[in-house]
Amino acid sequence: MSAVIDEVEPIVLTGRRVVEGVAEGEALVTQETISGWGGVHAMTGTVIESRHELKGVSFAGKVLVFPGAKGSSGWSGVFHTARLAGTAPLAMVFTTMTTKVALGCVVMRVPSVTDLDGDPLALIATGDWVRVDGDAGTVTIWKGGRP
Amino acid sequence: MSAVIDEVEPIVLTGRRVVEGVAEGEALVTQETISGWGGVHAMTGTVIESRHELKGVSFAGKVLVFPGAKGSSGWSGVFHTARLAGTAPLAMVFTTMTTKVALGCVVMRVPSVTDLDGDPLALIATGDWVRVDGDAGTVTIWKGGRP
Amino acid sequence: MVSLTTAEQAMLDGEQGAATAKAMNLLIRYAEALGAERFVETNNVAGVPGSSTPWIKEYYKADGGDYRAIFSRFDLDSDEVVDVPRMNAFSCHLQGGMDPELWREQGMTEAQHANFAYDEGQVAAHGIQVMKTCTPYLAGNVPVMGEHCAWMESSAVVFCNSVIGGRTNCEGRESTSAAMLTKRIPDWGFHRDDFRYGRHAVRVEVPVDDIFEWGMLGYFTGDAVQDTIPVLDGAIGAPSLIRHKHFGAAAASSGGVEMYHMVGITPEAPSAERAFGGGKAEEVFVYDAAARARTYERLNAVGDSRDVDFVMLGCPHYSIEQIAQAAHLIEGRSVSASSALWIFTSRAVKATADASGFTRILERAGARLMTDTCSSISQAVPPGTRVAALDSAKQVHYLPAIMGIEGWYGTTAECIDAACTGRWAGRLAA
Amino acid sequence: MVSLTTAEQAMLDGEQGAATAKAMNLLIRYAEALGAERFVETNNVAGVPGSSTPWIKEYYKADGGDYRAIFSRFDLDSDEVVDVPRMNAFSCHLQGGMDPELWREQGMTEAQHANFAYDEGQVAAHGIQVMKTCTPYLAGNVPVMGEHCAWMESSAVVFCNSVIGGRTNCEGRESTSAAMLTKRIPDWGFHRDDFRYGRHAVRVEVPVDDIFEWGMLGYFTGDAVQDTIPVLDGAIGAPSLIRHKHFGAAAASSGGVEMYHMVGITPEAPSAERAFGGGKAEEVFVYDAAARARTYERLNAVGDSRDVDFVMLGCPHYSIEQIAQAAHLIEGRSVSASSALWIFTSRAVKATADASGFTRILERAGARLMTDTCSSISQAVPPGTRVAALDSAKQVHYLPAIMGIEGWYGTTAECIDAACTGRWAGRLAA
Ligand code: F3S
Ligand code: F3S
Repeated sequence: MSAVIDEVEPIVLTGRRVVEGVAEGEALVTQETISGWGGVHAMTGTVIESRHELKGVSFAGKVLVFPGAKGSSGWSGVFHTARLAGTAPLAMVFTTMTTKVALGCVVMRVPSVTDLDGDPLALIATGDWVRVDGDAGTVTIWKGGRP
Repeated sequence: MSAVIDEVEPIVLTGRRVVEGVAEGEALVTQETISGWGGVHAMTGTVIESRHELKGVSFAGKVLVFPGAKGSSGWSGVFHTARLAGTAPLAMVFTTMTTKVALGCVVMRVPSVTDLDGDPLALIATGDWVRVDGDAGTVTIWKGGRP
Repeated sequence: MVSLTTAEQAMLDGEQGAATAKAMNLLIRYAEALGAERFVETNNVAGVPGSSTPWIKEYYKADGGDYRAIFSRFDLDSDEVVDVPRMNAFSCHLQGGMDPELWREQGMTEAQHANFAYDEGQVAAHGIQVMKTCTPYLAGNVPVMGEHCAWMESSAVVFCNSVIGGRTNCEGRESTSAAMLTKRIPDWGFHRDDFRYGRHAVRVEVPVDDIFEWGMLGYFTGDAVQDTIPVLDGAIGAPSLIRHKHFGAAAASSGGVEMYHMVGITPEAPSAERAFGGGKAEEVFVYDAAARARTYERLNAVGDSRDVDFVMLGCPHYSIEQIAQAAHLIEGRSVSASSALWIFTSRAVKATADASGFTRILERAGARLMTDTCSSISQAVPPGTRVAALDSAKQVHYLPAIMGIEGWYGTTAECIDAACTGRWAGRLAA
Repeated sequence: MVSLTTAEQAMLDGEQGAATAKAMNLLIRYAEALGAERFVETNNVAGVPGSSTPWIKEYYKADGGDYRAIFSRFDLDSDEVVDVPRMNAFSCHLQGGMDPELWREQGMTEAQHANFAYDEGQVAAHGIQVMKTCTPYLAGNVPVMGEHCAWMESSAVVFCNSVIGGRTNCEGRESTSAAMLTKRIPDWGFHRDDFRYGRHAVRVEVPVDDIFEWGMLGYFTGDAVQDTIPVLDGAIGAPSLIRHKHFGAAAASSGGVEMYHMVGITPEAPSAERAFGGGKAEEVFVYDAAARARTYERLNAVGDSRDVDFVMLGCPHYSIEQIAQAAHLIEGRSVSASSALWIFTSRAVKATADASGFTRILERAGARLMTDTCSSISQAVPPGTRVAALDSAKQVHYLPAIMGIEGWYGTTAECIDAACTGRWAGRLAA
């Protein structure tokens, strides 16, 4: 019985709005920061950095959960282009604020939150179902997939 | 009697060698620093700076007694050119060391001293006879002219 | 909530026209994303305003596909197309996509060149300085200590913060384009004193004395501290611009270093204590002979064949001093038939190289002095390139990965030897 | 007695050839004149190596009258002529005597131009960077904090010491030429910490906010402190390169300021206490509204007729930002038939001005963008010039005196208005 309830009761994390709006979908989680220019192929939304744990994986249509941005100042430009190409994530959840990731979220125009009261990188696994509420600054997690 | 002795007994100041050699001649004294580029006409050795107390006066063949150099970094070049033009002073006595005046004395190749144990600007008047001994670092002053 | 001054509110309300209003709107969204509480004024902005690939122009075809459309829709992230006036801030364009003359040699098509020439004409027409370099500080844009800037280009950002004591975050294309109109950027991060203190220490125990060694130390440092601020101390030799340039670019690429302190060397680090802002190093990393050897190995991990068919120098863009040195090293020799030597710089520095005879010496030896771009940015290497030799840790970090080739890291002299012999003979001197 | 390292002794003994031995000999004489105890190493030298007037070439006719003769006999102050090799230090040539293209317009003869072109070819052939500017820091030679330099040009020296935290005395032609070969300069003056502390204080009580105001403050400061080091504090607005450039040039010309501190602004003045090295101000000068008005009067003391027939901008050489501003101010207008507008910059900055379309805008308006020199250095003004308008306190200090003309000091906008109307309408805004 209790196991069933655990699966149904979602985890709710509260943090700070980065970009407004609400979206939900399947999580794609990485413990590694992501490079924009030279790290992502915007046309497909695929991570291309050699040795990255997401190498070859596309974030298109996913809720991207990651520590934050690294690399060139072309970060926002690459993710902006991904939006135009239709390969942007549905929403973004991250832990370390930088100018790169802030501007990238803004021009991608997807619901984004940070500064959560629990570690999203530990609490969310790839495949979990996640709702990101940028207006409220919350993340709701259904472990194991769509509830 | 004593007046005669005073006139005969020269004043000797001791300081530091800037450039070696010994020369003597009539003093030309100014309380004002001298500009090289824009302040001196090298071909005649004449001070040309407007409002300078030596304006229109040439230092050629004189013992120049002055506080030091000011103005453009072309100082040494101008005094060096004066040497070529035959309009350099016979010797230099000054009170404030700067790179401009040091280099100027070196390339003018005239006996020069500074750091004297008495103020040459107070003790020497234009027309006094002065021997500058760069080797010993001394200045010998005969008030009122050639002894 | 970011608070606005009267002037900022007026810009948002359209008093300076629609484009500036859109720019202010974007910057407010950006400031709120960051959690900034206000803006700082800036009059020094470096970005890539309105320059775009044919793909982006095509995407905005319905909006006209021209500079106006791209600047409105992409740079300002506006839903409508607005007239784009002359920029208000002192604004310059960083590196671009091809050499304005040698683009054919770089493998560009007529269509690509036409796109490039159109954008450049528009950049100029909007009052933006066409510097076309990742080293604006070598081309006439030198910030001063304490000056608030809004710069893109990680190697330029780290130079501005660390070496000059200027203040900039690593901005993006949209924020710099918006700042060119508004002269505003969020007051966050490196604009604020308490963000600029060191967090980790790096103790340098082997002498670090030329761009090759400074580059390795930078690569080690970025790897160690990631994107935090390191405070370096120890056996660091006399600083110079080109040493800092290679160090910072390397640290920004192996980690994400946007500012560093070197005790007694950089302007905000007269002492370790001041560099740490009174705090303590969270962690201490040691750069000793073993760390140096490991860094060298890592930088040369993608080198295998010693038959070098391409040598690229000028990452970050070469200074006139480095061009002089390269000319000196190659004078009387020539580039091997099996290799090529491309050197990148800015147009401003090239003007001095031309006047100083260095361009001619390089060309006589079979090398090319190119401007505006680099092999990584333009993905341009001579046809058939398989193995490159590089004197930049940043370039060896990026180029082989981007182009799928091998790469060697070495001294400038080793690279020029490789260009002249076609063989890599670099090694780590003890 | 100056002590020599083994390497320095070897240079003196001729191990690097006769020219380097002569250079070392001259530097030793210079060091002893100064009372220096040792040399510092430098790899950043800016001078005017070997460039000379026809008179000097004629003087050394018996020695060949060529570059070799002048460099040996004049630059190295050698009694014999020696072979002059490529320079060893990173060396650049500062401003020269004429524009390489517009020299006819500057009133130069064919013979003068031939002399100029010969010297420039020799400078390049000796591995010296042909920068031809009083602002090397805007043309790709940017020292870093703590770097030992050997620079001529008072406005560049004060910039290097104060704004960058580099270390240079105001060197002369002979010492810089010798340093280019030896990479040595006496360890005296600004190379040493205790020489760099402030001596007098300047309290700024009126807001100082653009190059016009910074220029006036500089002129006041030099007049007040003469050649000592001032520490400024108070209502000084946000710093930028061009503000510092105009301040320093003005202070160097009215006094002989070779270094200044601005509290919280320049790199060696994080606090007044540190700027004074723990000491106290010998004297405190106050820059208030009355001092500002007096300074304005002094700068305009040689202006009488309001019919302006010449406007000269670019002292120190204009930055690309200033050229952009001038182009913006004049676009759509044109220079009056009774006036002329010459703007001076470096070749490097002009390359960016060309690419950015500013040169074309200026030329269309009837202005000329010139390089290498300025009216004071080359004593070149348009024929018949009687009254000049200038936005540089340094230039208004020198040009009217040198050319025997009247001069007005004002803002850049007032100067450009004067060029377009032929009338001076400048005034001191409250
Ligand atoms: S733009 Fe510049 S910093 Fe290197 S990667 Fe290219 S040369
Ligand atoms: S050389 Fe330069 S500093 Fe002024 S006097 Fe001439 S423009």
